[in-house]
Amino acid sequence: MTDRVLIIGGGPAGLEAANQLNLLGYKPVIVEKDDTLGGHLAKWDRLFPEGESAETVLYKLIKPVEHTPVYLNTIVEQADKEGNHFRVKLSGGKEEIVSAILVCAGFSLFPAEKKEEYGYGIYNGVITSSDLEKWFKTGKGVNINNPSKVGFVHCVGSRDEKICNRQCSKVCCVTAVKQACEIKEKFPDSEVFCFYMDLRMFGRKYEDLYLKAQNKYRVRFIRGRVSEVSEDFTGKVVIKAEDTLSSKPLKVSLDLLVLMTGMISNSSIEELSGILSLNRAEDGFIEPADTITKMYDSGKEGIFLAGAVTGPKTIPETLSEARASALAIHNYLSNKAIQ
Amino acid sequence: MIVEGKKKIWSEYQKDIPDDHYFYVRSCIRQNFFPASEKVFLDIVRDRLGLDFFETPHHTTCGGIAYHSDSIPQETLMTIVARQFALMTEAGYENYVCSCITSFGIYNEIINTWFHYPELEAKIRELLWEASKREFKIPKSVVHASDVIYKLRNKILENGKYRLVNKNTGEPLRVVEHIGCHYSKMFPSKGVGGAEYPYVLTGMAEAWGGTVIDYPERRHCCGFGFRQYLVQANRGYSLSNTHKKFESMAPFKPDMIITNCPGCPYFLDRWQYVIEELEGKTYGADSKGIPVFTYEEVAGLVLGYDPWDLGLQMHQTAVEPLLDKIGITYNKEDKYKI
Amino acid sequence: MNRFGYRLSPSSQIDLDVSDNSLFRQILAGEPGISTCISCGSCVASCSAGVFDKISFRKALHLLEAGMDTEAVALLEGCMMCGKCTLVCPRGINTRHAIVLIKRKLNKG
Amino acid sequence: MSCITRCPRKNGPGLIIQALRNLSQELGYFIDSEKGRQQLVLNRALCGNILNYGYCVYPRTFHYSDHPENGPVGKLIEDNLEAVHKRVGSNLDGEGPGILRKIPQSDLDELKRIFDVTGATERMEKIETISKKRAKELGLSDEEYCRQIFTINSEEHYI
Repeated sequence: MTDRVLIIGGGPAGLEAANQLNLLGYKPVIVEKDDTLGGHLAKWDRLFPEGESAETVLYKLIKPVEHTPVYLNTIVEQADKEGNHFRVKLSGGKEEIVSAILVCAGFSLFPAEKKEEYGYGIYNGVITSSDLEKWFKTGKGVNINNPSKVGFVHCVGSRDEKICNRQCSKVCCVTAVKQACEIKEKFPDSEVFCFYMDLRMFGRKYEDLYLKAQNKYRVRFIRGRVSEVSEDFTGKVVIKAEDTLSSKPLKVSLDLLVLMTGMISNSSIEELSGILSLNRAEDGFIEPADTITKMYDSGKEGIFLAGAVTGPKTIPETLSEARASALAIHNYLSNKAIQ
Repeated sequence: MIVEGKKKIWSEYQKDIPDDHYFYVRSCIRQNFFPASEKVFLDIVRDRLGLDFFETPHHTTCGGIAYHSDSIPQETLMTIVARQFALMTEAGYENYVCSCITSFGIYNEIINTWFHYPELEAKIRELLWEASKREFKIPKSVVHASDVIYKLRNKILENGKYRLVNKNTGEPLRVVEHIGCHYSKMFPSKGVGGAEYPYVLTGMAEAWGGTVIDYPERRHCCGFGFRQYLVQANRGYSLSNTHKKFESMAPFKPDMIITNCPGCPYFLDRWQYVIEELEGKTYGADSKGIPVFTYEEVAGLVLGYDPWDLGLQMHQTAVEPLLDKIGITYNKEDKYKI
Repeated sequence: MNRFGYRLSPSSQIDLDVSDNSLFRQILAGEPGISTCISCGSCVASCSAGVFDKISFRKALHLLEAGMDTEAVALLEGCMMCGKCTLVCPRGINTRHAIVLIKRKLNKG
Repeated sequence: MSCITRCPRKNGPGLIIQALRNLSQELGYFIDSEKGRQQLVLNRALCGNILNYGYCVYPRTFHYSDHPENGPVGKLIEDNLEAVHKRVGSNLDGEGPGILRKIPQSDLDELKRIFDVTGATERMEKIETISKKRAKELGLSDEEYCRQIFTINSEEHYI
């Protein structure tokens, strides 16, 4: 009975699970399809609600697993159950024999160009929240110089049946308010607008962030989904919405428009769920055995789940799920050892 | 503006437009206000390019304007359309091409409704049989006449005599393209280029040497709105929509407007006249108004037709400034010679 | 009416590029709390004059912020200054003070 | 129908409004609103054109006096209708296919039967009877009533 455990995905979920499995005496192996660990967290600058540095959080997750074997730029090609083990073929001709598999494939950001009417990739002043985060972090990617009017569009690729994602992605509202404050911090004279349908500030201290955005930073919240984006003669981005609270159509031209792209199922999950014959729901996320009491259980013996692969999550929730799955794997392997 | 972004979207909406053997039906409004456009269309496809476009004298209106003005119930509209399809089936055709955008929206809406509610289709078949003893097949493909000209745009260029280029400066003409709302807003996949950045007219304008302007109110309706125009009391709403578009496109100084719907060229043209009368305001580079064309008229100009054979004398906003810019030879006296 | 029998209808669209919300900013300076309004409607629900008059402090704030001062003030004419809205405001805004500022600004203006 | 492109729940707001308008005609409520009363002149113009000529819009019933926005060119066209259409290649009131051809009576009869079997005729008659009743209540002749509903706009939408 080997104590090697395969972890698919080197994001926050995979890293934390590996750390816990090490502490429980197992030998986790991380398989990551990109060339770096950390997933989206590695590309983020600051985290809500209190603006903690993403880099510090990433360091806290990577440091404990620096000796854990990791396959970068690698994906799972095949996995066959052989008795109590799995023979897993990895890209690049490698192979692993493991006694359990933990799927932490995470999520993909909604490709903003799919929402054609917002003109991402067509009008220069339109960027996404991840573009902005990267700019805050590295100053690279998009060029932002002293915008006087900035707009944030909530629910881009979420709660929208036109692009087949009816779900709410949970974290974009609070991220938009965070970024709105960061923009006002950096450009104090700018005027910032947030176009929302329902401001879902569900977590602790999120409401404080919202209140600060209102009275300290005077961010202007307009309740109305943006219907269309275009570009005027001077190159400014012109947006149309309805201020539903005064039931009047509204128009404003901005220097910068940030699209809060939502979370959709990871682009590689279709293939992976086929290889591991996981149960994939209509919205693309993996369906756990029981969404209340067994979020970690994939319903297939020896295969476990953690993180945003089963739906939008915040990082604290992802880390908790990673620990829960590590414990579930420990219980599973201990029972196996007794039999 | 990053054009690659648009190109990527255009590539996702590759609509299948049959090459030949079409059953052609006319548009009520265009026959009234742009008759020459329909004549030029058949002239190009039949006489110049030798394609098979059949027209039966027995076809009628599709009833679209009455339907959108709530004058006839949906079943009546569907049965009239079923009759049109029956005429096509009897003539042995499968490809249906209509000259009117409102009709194009009606045909797509009905076929899609029947797809979701087969029992409604069955009821309409009975009603048609009861009324006219006819049976019909749903066309294999329904396209709009502008799709056909779009597909032939390069052939037209090859036979072309003029291009949408300013003769003196050599600069491409600045073209505003206005797409009829019912072309792809209801069913994006039914329009070349989708609903947000339709390519059917842009493709023509660019192929013939022009450059297309993207202004904030590009996607806004021309204001026809059926009951908004037909009843005089409501026409203020229709006028205001066109006014909103012209105020938005004015800074871009367009040379011409190309349209593919029956109503838009009439309204974008006539409302300029009314805005000048009421507000004393004109648009266009030399504020003599921005001439508005149907796509067949523009195709005709490129091919070297005489402007007065194209029916340009039926426009209110003067077309001569545009003809001079391109360098098209015409003689003024013939304009209103009947 | 002109010979055509119809005229341009004014657009009801709020254009934030041109709308002048200086009155709103003056009231904001006097009562900063109004920036934290979350449009929950408690004030309107509890308003004593609410059932007899189309009064709405919530909507008035919105219209003020969009620069539509006359429509906004029209919604406050019926206010009897009883202060019940201040009692219920979940953001602790001194709504009555804001209404006083609005009315004072307008009588002087 | 620009609303259909944008609804994130795949609804058709324009179609809902159309259904409500049809319902208000079925139940007779249309007569109580300024825009609703206009249905009479719409029916007469459009259904008249369809049943008599086979077109939704027909040049001989499109009078410059009702459409001054057609401009001086429109007046010229109206005054020389046959000649202008001949010049641009129409087949105005002619036999066989072509622009504005005379649609054979047999086809018009079929349209009439379609109107009868699908409820359009019944709908037109309902609008006529209710409208005539209202005109009488207002003490207006049919012509005066039609002129009023065709031209009056209370502009309360303008705020």
